[in-house]
Amino acid sequence: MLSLESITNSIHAWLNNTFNPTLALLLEFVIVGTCAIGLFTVLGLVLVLMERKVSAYMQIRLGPNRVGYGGSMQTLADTLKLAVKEGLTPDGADKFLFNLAPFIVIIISMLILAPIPFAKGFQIWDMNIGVLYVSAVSSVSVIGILMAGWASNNKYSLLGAMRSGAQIVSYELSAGLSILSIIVLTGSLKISDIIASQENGWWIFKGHIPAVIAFVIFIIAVTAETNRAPFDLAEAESELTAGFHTEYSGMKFALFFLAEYVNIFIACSLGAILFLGGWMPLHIGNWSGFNHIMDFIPSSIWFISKVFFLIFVIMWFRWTFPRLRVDQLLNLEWKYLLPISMFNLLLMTLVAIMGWHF
Amino acid sequence: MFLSDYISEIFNATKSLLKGMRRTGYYFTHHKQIITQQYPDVKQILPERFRGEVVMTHDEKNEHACTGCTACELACPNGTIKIITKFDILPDGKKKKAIDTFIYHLELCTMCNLCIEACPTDAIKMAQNFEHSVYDRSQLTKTLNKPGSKIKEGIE
Amino acid sequence: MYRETQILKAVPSNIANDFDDNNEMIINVGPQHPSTHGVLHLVITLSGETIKNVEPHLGYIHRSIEKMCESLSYRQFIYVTSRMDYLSSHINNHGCALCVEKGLQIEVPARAKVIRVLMDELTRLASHQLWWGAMAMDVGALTPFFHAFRERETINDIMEETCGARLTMNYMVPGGVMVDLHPNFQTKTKEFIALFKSKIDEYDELVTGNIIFQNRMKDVGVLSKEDAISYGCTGPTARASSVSCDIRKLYPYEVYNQLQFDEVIETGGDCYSRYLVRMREMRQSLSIVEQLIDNIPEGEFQAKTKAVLKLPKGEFYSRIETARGEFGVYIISEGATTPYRIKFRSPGFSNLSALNHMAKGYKIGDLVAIMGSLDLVIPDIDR
Amino acid sequence: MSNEELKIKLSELFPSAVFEEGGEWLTFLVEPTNWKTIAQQLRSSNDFDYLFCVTGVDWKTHLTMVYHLTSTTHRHTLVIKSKLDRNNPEIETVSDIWRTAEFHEREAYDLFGVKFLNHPDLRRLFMTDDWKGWPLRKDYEDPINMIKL
Repeated sequence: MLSLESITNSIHAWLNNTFNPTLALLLEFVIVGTCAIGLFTVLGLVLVLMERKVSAYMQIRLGPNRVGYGGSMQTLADTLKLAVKEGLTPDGADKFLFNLAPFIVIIISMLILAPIPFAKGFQIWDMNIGVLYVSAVSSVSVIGILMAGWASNNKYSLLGAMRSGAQIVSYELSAGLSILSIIVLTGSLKISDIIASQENGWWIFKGHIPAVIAFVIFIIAVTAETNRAPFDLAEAESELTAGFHTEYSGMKFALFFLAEYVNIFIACSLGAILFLGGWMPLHIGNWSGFNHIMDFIPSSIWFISKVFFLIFVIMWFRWTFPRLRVDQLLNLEWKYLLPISMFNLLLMTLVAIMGWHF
Repeated sequence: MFLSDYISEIFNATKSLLKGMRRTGYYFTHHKQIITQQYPDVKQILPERFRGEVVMTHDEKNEHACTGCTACELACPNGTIKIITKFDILPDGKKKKAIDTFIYHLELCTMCNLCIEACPTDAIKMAQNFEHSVYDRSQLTKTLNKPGSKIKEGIE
Repeated sequence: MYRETQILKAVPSNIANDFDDNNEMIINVGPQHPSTHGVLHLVITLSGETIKNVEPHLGYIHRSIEKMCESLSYRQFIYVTSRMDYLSSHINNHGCALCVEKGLQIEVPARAKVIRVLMDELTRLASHQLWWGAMAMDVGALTPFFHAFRERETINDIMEETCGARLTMNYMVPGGVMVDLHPNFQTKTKEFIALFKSKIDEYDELVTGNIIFQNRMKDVGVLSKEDAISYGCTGPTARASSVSCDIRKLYPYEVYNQLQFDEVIETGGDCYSRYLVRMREMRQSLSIVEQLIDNIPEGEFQAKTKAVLKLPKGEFYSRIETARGEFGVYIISEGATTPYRIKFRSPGFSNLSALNHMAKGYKIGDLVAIMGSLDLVIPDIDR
Repeated sequence: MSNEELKIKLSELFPSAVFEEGGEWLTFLVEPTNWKTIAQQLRSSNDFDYLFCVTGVDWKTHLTMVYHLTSTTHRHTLVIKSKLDRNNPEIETVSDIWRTAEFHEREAYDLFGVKFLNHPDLRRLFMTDDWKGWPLRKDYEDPINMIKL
């Protein structure tokens, strides 16, 4: 893969030279928007295929293997099928909210794509409150889920949505606290600053045990926040058939589905940025020879491989563990994750003040 | 004491979860364990006792062993088999009972093997065919004796 | 106490109207629901997520097998019973054959007895394996289902080779078994024993020890010993509540009295105990198969019987231990070729009647776990 | 306890008891009107705590309810039979003594039309609520759903 930062810079320079600044900015908007939507679909397709393959191998199956080479076109075919399916709206549903809900969910997950750096300098918007922005906007998606659950006029959907509400709101806490413990070290919410601070080593290595604990808690919390098994109580197919999206069909269902996978991608990329150095290559202290070799691998590959590793871990969870019950889910958050992450934040602050980190 | 219990609880819980992940991780990396059969491409050879459908055995001279005794028809719990008999005129002028048509309703058959057990001359047997789907239900009603076939010599 | 359920009501205008005065909500679980394992329909009353009442509605797959059997001869009716509890169809057939043999006083040859017990235990293993996968799937772990099917498939292959079918075998006939064992049977079964011994430890690793699974199962759906007896529960459901009810031990049939095995009893009465009973039963069944596989006596596999069976006038009851509990066959004969009245006492029916008692006060997620631990097979309940 | 011992014991308890011979287990014939009190005594004095089979039989002239009882402590088994009028079959429920009877009695009501007095929830179990007739009776015919071969 080419190094992406030079491409963006050259496009920017070319646009500014050819058109007047307003038009150039407008064109950049269009290009970025198209790229974001394109990325969105590609991500959805790739991740669904990955999930199906990972689950298949864990379940001693082959998984999709008929459409395309090794089943690579299977998800494309499925999307086509979903696109031509009839999108039913139940009779008793609140039609406006029912049709709005999937778009809210998907718009929110698209919004969070903005501050994610896919490579060195390849970022839509490097805002100064990047991490805060991601965690703030991602918590809005619960509104879409609640809306879908209520508007469906279905008891299963309602139960699923209410569960999801309780779940996302509470797991937001420990996710936020574990993000904070890294912010304590970096002293900045800006994503480019966070990545730059990891040039001589990733925070998961530099931050001693508190960073590892924060990482584990973060992974658990985002698994819960994205409604993934073992925390998939909002959809819990053996209890609530399909939870909040029971009544959705066709493309509206596909939007929920897509949003789920993009949310996983974003959550994992946040994890990669905070703990695994984002696009930063693996650098170990002052081994200049080793560091130099690592620099040869393009930054985009570093980023994508880290993110996909984390996604794999989350998928690994899903295909191994049973689902928690709703009260156990909240117990886990309030009795275990929250106290531990608070204590951990305290410890991390101590580490930061005393300068014990590398 | 509370704190040590709390920590050991978390430790044991994590350990049990990691155990499970090791198991799925093992299968994720060991692709030789995969048991999927690519069905229409690779067909499994079914054992000779597999009960797929009732067929009547005919030899190369187009002769079968069915005397038309209707033992199978009586043994069948669902009325799957219907035998229509006729009377052949033998060369010496005597009449002999023989089958005209052996009708077999595959759509009613439960493959219970009772007709095969009942048959005194082993005229019918179970075939290993299991792909029975057709577009029209009437195709499932089969005539088992081939056209022009007749009973073997020496079977009463 | 009992309320009219709302299943037949036409399209409800708004869910808000479905809440009654106590803020309770009525929800239909099934007949098309992923965790009811078929067409069971439960009308549950919820207060929030807590279950107030569970009311099973049966009959979606009721075929009136009892009525059907009244017009079938004693040879023919056996195959119908494999359509009841299809997971332990062999044992059902065995129960019917036992009842007919009891009426006709047929002495079954020693070889047939051993073959029957072997097949019963293999069926029990297959049934428990499927249950294990389905149980794990009910609580949300999807992978164990496929792992369970891998071993079950081996048993099915063995069955297929000898009996000719994979699920509804119809291998039992009055007086023995239909055909002799396949020559490969012994080697294949020994291979299976060796395979399953290693895999059952994997089962434990993957599911039993898992902390989430244990928390989901422990102290959920508690059934006390008195209630288990009063509700007529049998099989692993009752044995988990420390009721000794294994027909194989109490009223031994065939060669069970010559075998070394334990009646598995747990004392907890909760879902986890029921889980453990079945897991331990698998090991017991494996040991029974192991004891018998090298000791199959030579001889006839079927006693000589008349072509048309006629049971003497009277009543005959036979009991047998299926994978789900006690299966009873009650034949009333008037001396004809067909039974006058036949009653199948199915284990699932009684076990299901305890569901309301067990599930009250637990969460909706627990209901799924309880149903899974009861190991319901709906055709067995509806008959 | 063997059948003979059980018979002696029950004769002491119920002097007017009628027994039927010949079966595998001791068969005790009861009047439908006495059944509830007898059931309570059986449950309390003889530890018949486990009702494993309840069914009806249509004898064309009358109906019979058959109860199979056993004890989980002494392991003795008793069969109870009760003759009912075919046109108006009524018997006391025992679902408060053995909880399992609740479902079994609903089944018997559904398929034989036996009315169990004081049953807490006597409704059709398998058939739909508006089903006509009692399917397991010998004279039952369902021209619509009959399968003809």
